[in-house]
Amino acid sequence: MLDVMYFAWVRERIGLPKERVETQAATVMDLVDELRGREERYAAAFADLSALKVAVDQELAEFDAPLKGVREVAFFPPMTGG
Amino acid sequence: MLDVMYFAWVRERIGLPKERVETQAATVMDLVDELRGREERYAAAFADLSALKVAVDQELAEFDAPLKGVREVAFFPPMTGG
Amino acid sequence: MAVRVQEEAFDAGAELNAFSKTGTDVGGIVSFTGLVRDVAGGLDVMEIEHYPAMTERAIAGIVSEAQARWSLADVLVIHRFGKLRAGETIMMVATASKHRADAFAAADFLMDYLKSRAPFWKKETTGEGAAWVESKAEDEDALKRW
Amino acid sequence: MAVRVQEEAFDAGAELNAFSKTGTDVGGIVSFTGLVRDVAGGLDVMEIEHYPAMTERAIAGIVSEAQARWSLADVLVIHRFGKLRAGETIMMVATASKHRADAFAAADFLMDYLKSRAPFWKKETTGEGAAWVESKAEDEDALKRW
Repeated sequence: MLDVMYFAWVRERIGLPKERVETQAATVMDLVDELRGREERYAAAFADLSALKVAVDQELAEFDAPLKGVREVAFFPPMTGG
Repeated sequence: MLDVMYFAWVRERIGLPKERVETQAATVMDLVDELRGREERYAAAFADLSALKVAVDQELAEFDAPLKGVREVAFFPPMTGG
Repeated sequence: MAVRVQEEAFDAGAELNAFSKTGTDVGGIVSFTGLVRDVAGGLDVMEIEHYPAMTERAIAGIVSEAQARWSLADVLVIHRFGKLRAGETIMMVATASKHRADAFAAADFLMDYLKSRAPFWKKETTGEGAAWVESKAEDEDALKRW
Repeated sequence: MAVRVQEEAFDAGAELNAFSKTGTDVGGIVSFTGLVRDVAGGLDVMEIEHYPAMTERAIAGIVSEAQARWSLADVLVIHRFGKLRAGETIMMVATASKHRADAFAAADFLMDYLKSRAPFWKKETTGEGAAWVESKAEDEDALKRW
């Protein structure tokens, strides 16, 4: 079980900020592929991964990061702080 | 007639902040040579010109700057503002 | 070192004055204050979303990196989230150092990293609708300076 | 643009806040505050001498140069003279710009030039006597960055 979080337009496109996902995905990319297969709104949100960033357990990570032992994955567009 | 001004340790070494000088000096360097010839305290203040800066009419200048038409010359060590 | 992530407005001048009482071996303090700019058409509101579980930790990591690179007596970061209007203060960074070069470099570095590596997202609403502020290639490029 | 050369203390935070109300096209404000550092043996007093007829003009020239190089909405320079104690604020520079890079570069530039080209001289008095602060080769070298 993973907590999956969405921020900014990813959250808006998918329509929720957070969900619990039952998955055996080995990497972030595997998780993305599972989510894409669910519904059109997920496919739309994950259409262009170059426009997205991912954090694994609250640390920025790459899409090939492993999910073993991970509790929280977050997807969002590039940050615009400052 | 020139107003000659001294700041920081140049002022302290010469013993006054400002004086009117009657001179025909053509350049700042000529003026320095005249002042050096006056008294030991001037010679001491102008002993090492690499430790001094000069302003002509309130603008930083070089020691070979001409004095024609000039009203005020100031001598001082490198600035330490900020 | 202090990091504050908050919804409430803050008084940048009062923060600067408090931060400046940081010890007698400090020769210079650099501050950066980020303000909400108005946009074409008139900004109704800027809404800043963030990732609470990650934000303070990400900022603290950036501050630690700055402290490792430069000699800093103290660092302050305040960043707001929620709804802001044009002219309001979004955030502030301050660095205190014995020598000005360290304070300047560290503040500049902190801003570059907060811009692209702290989990905040800005959405601007004008009379023409709402749009998420897009990150700029130049902001990502700025990180390569360090 | 404002340049003030004064003997009286000033409130850097209040100045920053007043300066920050500079218009709605300003996205970032950088400030530098210079403080009197304590020295080995304990500083009794720092005395700052300046060249009144030249000072404001020299600073205005430096500010004009910064305005020519970067896109600045506003610039503030305040520099004190007279007697100061450890911890007191000597001077402050603030720059306002649409984008942070201009504000940072201009403030850094202004400090480098004020340090070596504005006619101020500092004298420190401690229990061991009085000495003029010497300019540093690195301060002159810093000008070559620009």
